[in-house]
Amino acid sequence: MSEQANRKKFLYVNRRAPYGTIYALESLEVVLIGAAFEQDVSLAFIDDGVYQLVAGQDTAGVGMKNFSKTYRALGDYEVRKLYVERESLAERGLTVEDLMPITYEDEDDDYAEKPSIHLTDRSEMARLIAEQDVILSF
Amino acid sequence: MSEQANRKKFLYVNRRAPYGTIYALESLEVVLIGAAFEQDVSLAFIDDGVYQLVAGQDTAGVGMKNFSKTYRALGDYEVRKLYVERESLAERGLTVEDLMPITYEDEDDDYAEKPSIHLTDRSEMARLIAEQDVILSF
Amino acid sequence: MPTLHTVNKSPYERSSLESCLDHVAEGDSVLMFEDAVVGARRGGKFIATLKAERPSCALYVLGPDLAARGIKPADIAEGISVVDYGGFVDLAVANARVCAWL
Amino acid sequence: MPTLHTVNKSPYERSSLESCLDHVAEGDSVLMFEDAVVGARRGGKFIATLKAERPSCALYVLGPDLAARGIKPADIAEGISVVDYGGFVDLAVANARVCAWL
Amino acid sequence: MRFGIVVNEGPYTRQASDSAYLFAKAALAKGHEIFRVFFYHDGVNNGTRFTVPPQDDRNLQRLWSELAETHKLDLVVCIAAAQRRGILDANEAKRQGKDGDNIAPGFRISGLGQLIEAGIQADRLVVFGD
Amino acid sequence: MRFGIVVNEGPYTRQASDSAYLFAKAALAKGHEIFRVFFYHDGVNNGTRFTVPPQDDRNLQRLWSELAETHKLDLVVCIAAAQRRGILDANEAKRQGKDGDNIAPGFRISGLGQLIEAGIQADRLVVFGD
Repeated sequence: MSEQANRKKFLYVNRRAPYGTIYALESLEVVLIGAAFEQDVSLAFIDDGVYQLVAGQDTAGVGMKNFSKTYRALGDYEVRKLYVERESLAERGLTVEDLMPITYEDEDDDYAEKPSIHLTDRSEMARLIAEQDVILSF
Repeated sequence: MSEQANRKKFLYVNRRAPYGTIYALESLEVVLIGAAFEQDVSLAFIDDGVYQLVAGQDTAGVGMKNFSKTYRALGDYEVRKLYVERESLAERGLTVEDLMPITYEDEDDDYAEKPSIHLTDRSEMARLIAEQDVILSF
Repeated sequence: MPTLHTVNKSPYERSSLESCLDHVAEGDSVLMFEDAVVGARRGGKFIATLKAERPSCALYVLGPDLAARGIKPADIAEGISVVDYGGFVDLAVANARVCAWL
Repeated sequence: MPTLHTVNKSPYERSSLESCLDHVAEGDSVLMFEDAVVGARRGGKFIATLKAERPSCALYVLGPDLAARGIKPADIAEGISVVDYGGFVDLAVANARVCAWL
Repeated sequence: MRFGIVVNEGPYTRQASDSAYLFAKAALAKGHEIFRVFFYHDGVNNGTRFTVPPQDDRNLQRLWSELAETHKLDLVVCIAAAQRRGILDANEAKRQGKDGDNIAPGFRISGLGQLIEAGIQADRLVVFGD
Repeated sequence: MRFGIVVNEGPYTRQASDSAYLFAKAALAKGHEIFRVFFYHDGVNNGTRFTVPPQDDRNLQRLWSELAETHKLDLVVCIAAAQRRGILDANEAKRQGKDGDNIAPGFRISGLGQLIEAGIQADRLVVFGD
């Protein structure tokens, strides 16, 4: 019970494309460090933030570090709730097939591989925000 | 003639509101220093940039330096062509009456006081851009 | 418990205010500050967006940021309340969480 | 002599691409780079804005920025040419001036 | 009530640091507590003592340092963000083989865990950025 | 052809410095000349030698310093912008009574006139910013 009392709902809101600004990368650094604190963590990808999860990112030509593989490792850090806004994808001509497959192994279900990405309507996203204790925006 | 050969048309493009970012202030610092170089200088105020010229700016509450009076001194630096986009004002609910009066003394016309602000249609603004040698954007 | 949403960029420059308004819940508050205050000016094309149908939320604008940009209280569109930094603090207290739309 | 206009922000986030397109002259070129490249993707709602009637100008997008964001050449809307940094330099040379829409 | 404050941008260029400072001052004036101010991203640039702003303008580093001293505030500069941007304390300078440091009085360099802790310990976390 | 390049943002946080660097390299590879690279606004933060970016990422300060050395580039940091943001050379440090400096090799601090001069002398001025 005392552990539960210190467990807060953290939402990381990502609204920018990667590489044009550093927010996507430094947001990921917070998420990884934060994982050690065993809070209830969710990530929201809204607006251009959906581009952070697009498959096939290749940064060789811009000379920057490609950190996109880190999203696929989030499951190992117990970060398993990635909410991607359906309307944001559609407006940009993207579908869920354009995104990296991101999964986790469910230890309560014989380590079955399950998807971490949840396609979320805008109205559900509003409800998700309304449930949080702490919202970190990037 | 040799002086003329080194005289270029410089356009400073201002598209942001003052105070939220420093670009308006630091753009003004370039314009003032640039005046000593005796180039053909124009300033364009487009989009939220029109707010840089709005009268009655009072920064006491935000604790920042109020630099708006500097625009009124531009005439003394031979900077006399301030082009304000008509459509940008209208979209924001502003009219030319909301702007500071900015004038210069015309030494070729018995030091008559003349307006530095020229209301400019979007299509004229496009022509102004097309005439420049150097465009500095802020 | 409702949410305080903060928006600090001009809606004429960025989509963040619109994105914010697309994600408010009934009873939430939205505070416009820094350059976002230009969106509150009467007669501006953004007023229609602010007034569009959605879960009803309270609209606030930060007075010191209005004054810095030469916008007088009389210039504010109807239905938007002016607060100072103390009012911003009170809004953060009165809501259960603060969501910044950066 | 025509102008090279550069836009580096996503049209989904900022108004700079739209503002740029409102100020082009016949024969100008527009280069989308950095986050602006997301505006060039086929099927995106911004393609209509890019194709809207205006003085005819050439549209370019920077390849390395597309690749970084996982956008393949096949994903680019018709009528937009992909260039690399060398092509960016060539465009700056071929036009009389460069106007950055920041 | 107990606040946590996050500052994501450097001084002067964008208003975030000004807004955060005035928010912090107003919160303290109302008797609230500030658990921590965390400087992340370009926000770490608020913590250099090398700035010399014009005399007729505010000095944001000094305002923060003074507020911290008066109210015993904890001003934390993120170490990872600081390394990318060149903010060093004596310890970091030595560790990285740099020939000097630039951290301002009242600021300390620490890890991202301090941000998460602020989220856990504060009643409200308020983020100021671009 | 002779280029002038303006960099308005600091390293890492926004892509402007990366884009400007790659543009400069491409221009030089095509045999063009670069009259000057002028660092304004937060762009002055590209010129600190105190950065320690992660080893698996690019080091923008070093890339600029090396490009300047190889091609004899003139990298100018605006003095007024640098004062606000805490970028100092030994001279400025002395003049301002600061106990150290942080300017990186190959960069020099000078006035805004150098930007206007770049506009006059270059055939094309290209601005990279936010």
